[in-house]
Amino acid sequence: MQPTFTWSGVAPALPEIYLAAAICVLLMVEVFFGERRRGLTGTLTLLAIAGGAALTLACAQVDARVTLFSGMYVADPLGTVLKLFAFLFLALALLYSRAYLEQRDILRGEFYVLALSALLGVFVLVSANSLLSVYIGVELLALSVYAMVAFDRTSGVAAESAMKYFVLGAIASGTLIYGMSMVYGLSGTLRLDDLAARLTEAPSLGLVLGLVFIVVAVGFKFGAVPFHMWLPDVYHGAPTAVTLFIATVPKIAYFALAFRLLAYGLGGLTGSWTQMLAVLAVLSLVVGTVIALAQTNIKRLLAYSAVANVGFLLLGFVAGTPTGYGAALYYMLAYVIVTLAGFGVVVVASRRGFEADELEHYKGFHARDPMLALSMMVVMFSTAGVPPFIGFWAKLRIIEALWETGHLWLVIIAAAASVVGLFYYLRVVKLMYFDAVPAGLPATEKRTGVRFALGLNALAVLALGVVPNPLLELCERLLG
Amino acid sequence: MHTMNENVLLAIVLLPLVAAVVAGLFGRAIGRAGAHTITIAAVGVSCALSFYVLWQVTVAGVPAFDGPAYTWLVSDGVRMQVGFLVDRLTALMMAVVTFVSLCVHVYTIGYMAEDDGYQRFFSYISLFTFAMLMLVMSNNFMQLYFGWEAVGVVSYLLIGFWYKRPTAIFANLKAFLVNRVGDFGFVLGIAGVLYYVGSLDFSDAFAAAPALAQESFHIGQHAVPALALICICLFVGAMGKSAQMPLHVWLPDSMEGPTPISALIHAATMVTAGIFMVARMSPLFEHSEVALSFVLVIGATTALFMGLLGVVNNDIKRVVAYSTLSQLGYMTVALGASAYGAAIFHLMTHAFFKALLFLAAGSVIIGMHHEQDMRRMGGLAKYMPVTAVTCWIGALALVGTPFFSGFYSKDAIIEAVGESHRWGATYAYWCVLIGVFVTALYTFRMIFLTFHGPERFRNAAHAGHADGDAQEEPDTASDHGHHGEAPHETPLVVTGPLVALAIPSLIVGFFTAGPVLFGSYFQESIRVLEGNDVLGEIAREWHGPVAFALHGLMAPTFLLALGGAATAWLFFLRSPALADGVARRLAPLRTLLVNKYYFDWFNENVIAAGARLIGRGLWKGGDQAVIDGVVVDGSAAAFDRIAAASRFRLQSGYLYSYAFWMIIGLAALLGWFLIAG
Amino acid sequence: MQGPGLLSLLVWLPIAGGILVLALGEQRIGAARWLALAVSLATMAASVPLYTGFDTTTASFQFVERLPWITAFKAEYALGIDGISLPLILLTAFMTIPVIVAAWNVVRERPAQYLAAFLIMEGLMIGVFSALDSLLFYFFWEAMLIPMFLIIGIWGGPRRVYATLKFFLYTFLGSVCMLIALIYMYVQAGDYAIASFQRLPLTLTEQIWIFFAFLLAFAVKVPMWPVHTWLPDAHVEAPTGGSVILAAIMLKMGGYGFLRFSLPIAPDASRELDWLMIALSLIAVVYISLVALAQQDMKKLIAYSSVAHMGFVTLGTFLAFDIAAGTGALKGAAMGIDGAMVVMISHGLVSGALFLCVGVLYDHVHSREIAAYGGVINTMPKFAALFVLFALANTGLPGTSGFVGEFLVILASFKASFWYAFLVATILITGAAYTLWLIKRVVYGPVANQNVAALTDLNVREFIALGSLAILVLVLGVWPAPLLEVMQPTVRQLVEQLMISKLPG
Amino acid sequence: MITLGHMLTLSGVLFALAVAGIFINRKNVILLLMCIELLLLAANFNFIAFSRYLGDLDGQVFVFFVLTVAAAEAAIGLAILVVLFRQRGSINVEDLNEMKG
Repeated sequence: MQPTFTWSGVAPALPEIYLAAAICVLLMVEVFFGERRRGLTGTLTLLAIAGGAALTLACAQVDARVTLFSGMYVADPLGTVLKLFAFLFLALALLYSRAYLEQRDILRGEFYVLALSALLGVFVLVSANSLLSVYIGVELLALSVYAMVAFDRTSGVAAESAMKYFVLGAIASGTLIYGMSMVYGLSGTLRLDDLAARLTEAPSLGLVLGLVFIVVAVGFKFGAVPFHMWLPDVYHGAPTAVTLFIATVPKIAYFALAFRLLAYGLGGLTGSWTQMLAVLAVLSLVVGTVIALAQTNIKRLLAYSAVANVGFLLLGFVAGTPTGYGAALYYMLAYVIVTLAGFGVVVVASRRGFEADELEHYKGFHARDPMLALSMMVVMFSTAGVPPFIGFWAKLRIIEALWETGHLWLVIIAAAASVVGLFYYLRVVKLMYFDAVPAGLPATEKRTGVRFALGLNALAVLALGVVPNPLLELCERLLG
Repeated sequence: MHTMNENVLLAIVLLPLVAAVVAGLFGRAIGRAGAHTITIAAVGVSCALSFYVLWQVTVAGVPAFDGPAYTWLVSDGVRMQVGFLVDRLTALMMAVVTFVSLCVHVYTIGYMAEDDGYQRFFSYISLFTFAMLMLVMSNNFMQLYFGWEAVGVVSYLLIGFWYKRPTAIFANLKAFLVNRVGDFGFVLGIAGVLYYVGSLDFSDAFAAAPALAQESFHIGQHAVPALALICICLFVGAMGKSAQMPLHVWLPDSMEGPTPISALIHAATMVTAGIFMVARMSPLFEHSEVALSFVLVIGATTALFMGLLGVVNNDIKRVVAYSTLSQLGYMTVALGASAYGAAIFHLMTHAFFKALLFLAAGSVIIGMHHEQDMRRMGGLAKYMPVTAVTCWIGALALVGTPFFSGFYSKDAIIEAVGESHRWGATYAYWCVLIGVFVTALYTFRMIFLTFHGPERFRNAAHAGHADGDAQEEPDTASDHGHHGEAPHETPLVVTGPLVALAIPSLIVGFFTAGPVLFGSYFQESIRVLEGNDVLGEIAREWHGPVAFALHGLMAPTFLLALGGAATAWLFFLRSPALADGVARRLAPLRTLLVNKYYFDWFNENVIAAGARLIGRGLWKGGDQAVIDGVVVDGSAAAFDRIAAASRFRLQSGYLYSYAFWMIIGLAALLGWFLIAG
Repeated sequence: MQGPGLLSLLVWLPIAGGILVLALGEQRIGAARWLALAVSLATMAASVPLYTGFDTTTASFQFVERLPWITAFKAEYALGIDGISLPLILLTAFMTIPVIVAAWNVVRERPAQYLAAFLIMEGLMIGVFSALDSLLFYFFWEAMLIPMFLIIGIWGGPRRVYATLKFFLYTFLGSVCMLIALIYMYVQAGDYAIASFQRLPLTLTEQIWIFFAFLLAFAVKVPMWPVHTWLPDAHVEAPTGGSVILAAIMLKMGGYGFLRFSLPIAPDASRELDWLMIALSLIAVVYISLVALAQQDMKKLIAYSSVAHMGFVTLGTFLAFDIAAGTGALKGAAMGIDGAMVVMISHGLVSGALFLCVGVLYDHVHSREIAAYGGVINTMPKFAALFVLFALANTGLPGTSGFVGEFLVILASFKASFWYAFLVATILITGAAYTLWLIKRVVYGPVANQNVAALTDLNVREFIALGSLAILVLVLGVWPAPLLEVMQPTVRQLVEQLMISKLPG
Repeated sequence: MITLGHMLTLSGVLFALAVAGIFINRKNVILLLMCIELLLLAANFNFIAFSRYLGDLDGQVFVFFVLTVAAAEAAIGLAILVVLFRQRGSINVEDLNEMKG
């Protein structure tokens, strides 16, 4: 066939194209004005994000499913929504972390450039319709994130965690493409829709083994046990601003990865990969919950809580039904919204030369900064899955999906895990509200803009908990 | 008029309540005078009305009243109401209760004159009158239980009236708890009635009684006659209220309360609630031989053995209290012998002369500046003649001297028991006979020690007061600080009621014995089956009070009484040394009696202490050690330990171990699916 | 689809008020106090029409409101009341007032937040009692834990952290089990309406599982032996208001849950397992009463007495089957449930009042040890009178509300078995023992120490708080008819419902 | 005659070697980077083999991408390595355990 370039042939991919362009522009800006005008890049980035969001809306796919670039790229409602959320979350993350970066003299344009390229990776993944584009997306995202983790060149732990992340991540992407190669070899196509079409009859063993490699890679990206080892160290070691980013935006990409690759592309193998994910999910729930009990560093605590939450999220996929995927999507969005607020508080509470990352630092937090403490409490109760917060509905959704598919034991384990988990979330609240303030803690960030955004974020956690319908409806529509 | 006016009945009940509320809540506002005026007025009116009602049912021949006042609640088709059943039995009780209560009210003016809880006290006794009236006038079990508990709680408040006295607040707790043991049985009985009859109204229950006698009730495997179970349960309640062994322990201690209370509650009214209740329930009890035998034996035992205790006690009020116990035993025996009439009759006469004795004792106590120990009295007759004379009358009535009221009632009981052929009747008969001797013994011991013989109050009058009354009752102590002085006769408000009570104690028996005992006074209100009508038997030899009394002079009972009196005279007046000698010879018996058969010891050291011990064990062992220690905190600790232990094993920090785990995971999954195929 | 009405007002007015109080903050505490009082009074006033407008002839739900809430899984914002929930709502609306009055100037630390917490909780609790959609019910049920968690944790005593964590984890564990059951039934029924759960046919195995799931949730709340140990700690450490609400209302939610969920949804399982429930209830009555006897701490003692009295509730609730089996008719089966309901209301008033009394003492002497008192009556006659009254009510004295329910339950239990009646009636003795022994040691006797000597009698504020309760206790004891009249149709219908097996075939 | 089977076995062996290398080597981080390259090569080998076997170019295209990415990866890896060496003065794997638990 004769490839012909037409405008309509690329229009749906405008967001990505725009983003790539924006990255280049920002690089130039940084090179020419960066030294003189600190923060200029940051502002521009936020503008760029706003523009991008608008553009994405403009060329949004309402209900059509369009593939371009000879089937490498797909644009559909799910993609649009995920991209919009990605924009939103990134904007918030950058907003929260600005002061933090400033105080550590790492408020450099490269940071934003890296963040945006990571975002581009997210977008590619979200719209991937071929093993190749999946791989490209994964790597684009991963490489940018490695760099971000090591961004603070004065920090040893950051470098260490970056190295760990890098090596393990490389292994993961190795397994990923190894698995892809087998799938490709045994199915004869890289296109996900073709895969979905071809893998209908009982899968061959080789295919399943290839699947194992892919699932391992997916598990690693999510941070599912036993592929989670990087997660606590990276969350802990990376500058909190970066942790904030890692803990939120990429989750969208990972969801897309799991959905596009497993649920859609390899949908024919659902029977197999649900079993694998079930094991990973249970392990994640148990290990994440139990180990978190012993943590003394809030970043690590939230890291292990992330592991436990990943377990929950994966359970949504384990259900293997549209409801399950919808639940997983909702869970992912809810988790990211909550986590943004959580790490947001940690970031805002940190000052020059002081990382507010030990649990000790949160003793009597309520007395020091009621508003932040309140936000943190909301975060804790929400993650614990207590109504009236959004986290409750997320868990409810997952358990519904599991009940519908009759996974009694998974339901029980999930419930047990959330009960045990409650304990360490309550512990944080206890520190903030029931304990006395230790001396010598610096005041928290006072910039109204950030605090306002943070407050809105926390409020959203509550509001979406009291009126959960819109978001739930949305997820239903997209995947239900 | 041909019907009873419900409003009159309501007034009788409610007036004391209103008075109590006013005196209680606004005591400070209306002042002492206000308090006693309003309460006495209220009780006086309801007393007058009670006599009016009595006149109605007896003379005017107005039919008995049985109707609801208002519906308390309706649950599951069972309608529980507050209502009145006023027949001759009730009317008699109402009269007795209100009259005695009135006397006590008046008497209190003098007795509590210096007490700063004056208004509170009047409020309590009016409240008590209300509760008692609710009890006797009720026409259903719910209200009966209400009155039952209400008198209990008021007695709780009254015994603990001097709340600063450790002994008093111990006594009132004890009284309430022991009564609760009785109520425990009582409520089970009521539940049984509801279960079998389906209604709590007396009328329904009585109607169902004959049928009920055939029913049997399965507790576990073995069947129990339902009626017997119900009646015994109800009687357990009576044992509590009427202080029958072994639930008698609260009554002697309750003497910690002010004397009017001892008179009002523990002689005339509250303790007779049980007697009244059984008489009221006669239609039920009559159908259960088992229950009646039970009643008979318990009563007889109490009658004799409680009397014995009176012989060794030195506190004048406690002696009277023990005599009350023993007399209650007599009444119970009568009930057990189906001589309900005799029981009620004795109840009435006893109410008068026992209230008299208590008030006399109280009068003595006032005269002796709140001294209660008889060993520090003696020869008081010439200092307080009125008290002495009235007390003598009471005593003679108590021991059953012919022509005195007590004689008719008591003799009737003894003969009735003699006539009865019920199981246990023989035992009961001997008990009551010996009881007569014992009664005379302790009664005259009290009389002689108090009013006659050497005056022992001059020396060491203070010794008795070292027991700290001073700080327990600042008011009275401050006023009676002057000890060692000659005791004085008490004022009119005190002696007045004595006289007022002495007269009925003297004559009431003579005039009412005929109708109440052997006549058809009670008509339908008391039901006796053909075979059981012992009083009917005696009635054949009944030729009027005089003949009965003359015949009584010959009877063995009177001789026994004389014997008792003589012994008392010999030991306690003639030659006290002899008494000590006998006491020494019968040392073991004496210790047994002094320790009141070790009932209190048992209750305090076995039951109460045991319960506390078990409770502590369950608390420390069950709740704290097992449930909390092992399960709750235990599981939490376990999780922490697991977390702390596995933390560094899993996450060693070494890159290669991380990689290793990943590979293990990969290999495991691969292996799994290779094997699974 | 009826729009929002009175019930929504009752739920959201206190919550909004609470948020306002929070907004006023500690700086304008004076205004905050009055606002809080006004809101609680307004809520009480708003709850009166519920009673006056209540139709006692029908068992169906009244004042119903339905709004779509979550279309994704057909959960509705549905409120409504029947004879079971109405009294509890009135109780809730009333009890918040004394709490706020009692806290007036006693709570020094962050008073505005304290008051706000109680107002918000009031709204949530009313929500629990009026929710017709099980998900909405669960929503309120759980949300309520958060303010209580904070109340105990922030304003509590020395071991408050342990107590409040224990409280939260205990209840959360139970609740999660309930949630799982709810979701399971949703999957069967297709929506979350309680009514459709009650209609849902379930096999015996399913019912038994569901029953146990509910049992955990409700038994913890009630609390039943052996999951009661959170209560003494929570009560002891909680501030006065916390103890009051905890005892007066939160415990009732367990009993309410049994009546609203366990019995009608799993009638056959209830029939199968009523022996277990009865056994646990009797243990609660006997065992816990003995434990209460051994307490040295006033609040602990009252807490244990609460557990014992709630034993009456669970017993009365589950008597129906035995009675029906014994008498072969529904006759008398309802009496137990009537009794249970009355015990709940009465215990709400009495235990609340007792905790207020202890609070009054604690505010002056700052000790809950019984040994630290003695002869209080000498310095606080008014207080002593009320305290004794409530204590007697706690011992089930006729004429007080405490008597009505216990009497009914005992009568009903005799119909089931003599031994049930025998065991449960022991509380007449033990209950009197621990309560009046407490009175003897605290109220009566000579003045024990200078702390007691320094006590001053109730001020107007406290007197109003306690006096109003005293009046209610007496009125309810002398004339309980209206209360039972309200419950009658609902209870009857419930009992009939119980006797219809859900099992297929 | 070399069949697909041989190819796959070889790539499998390569993969195994790479993995083993990663967790057996406890000395030098650089070695890790090399192992990673090996890992990617194993995958590439597969792709090529399959693409030839299937007679379909996509696989080989994929390989080009992988190679490119590998290059970028190496770059980043070395950059991190440099930072790490600046901070710790060592690139010994054993020293990378400040964060654990």
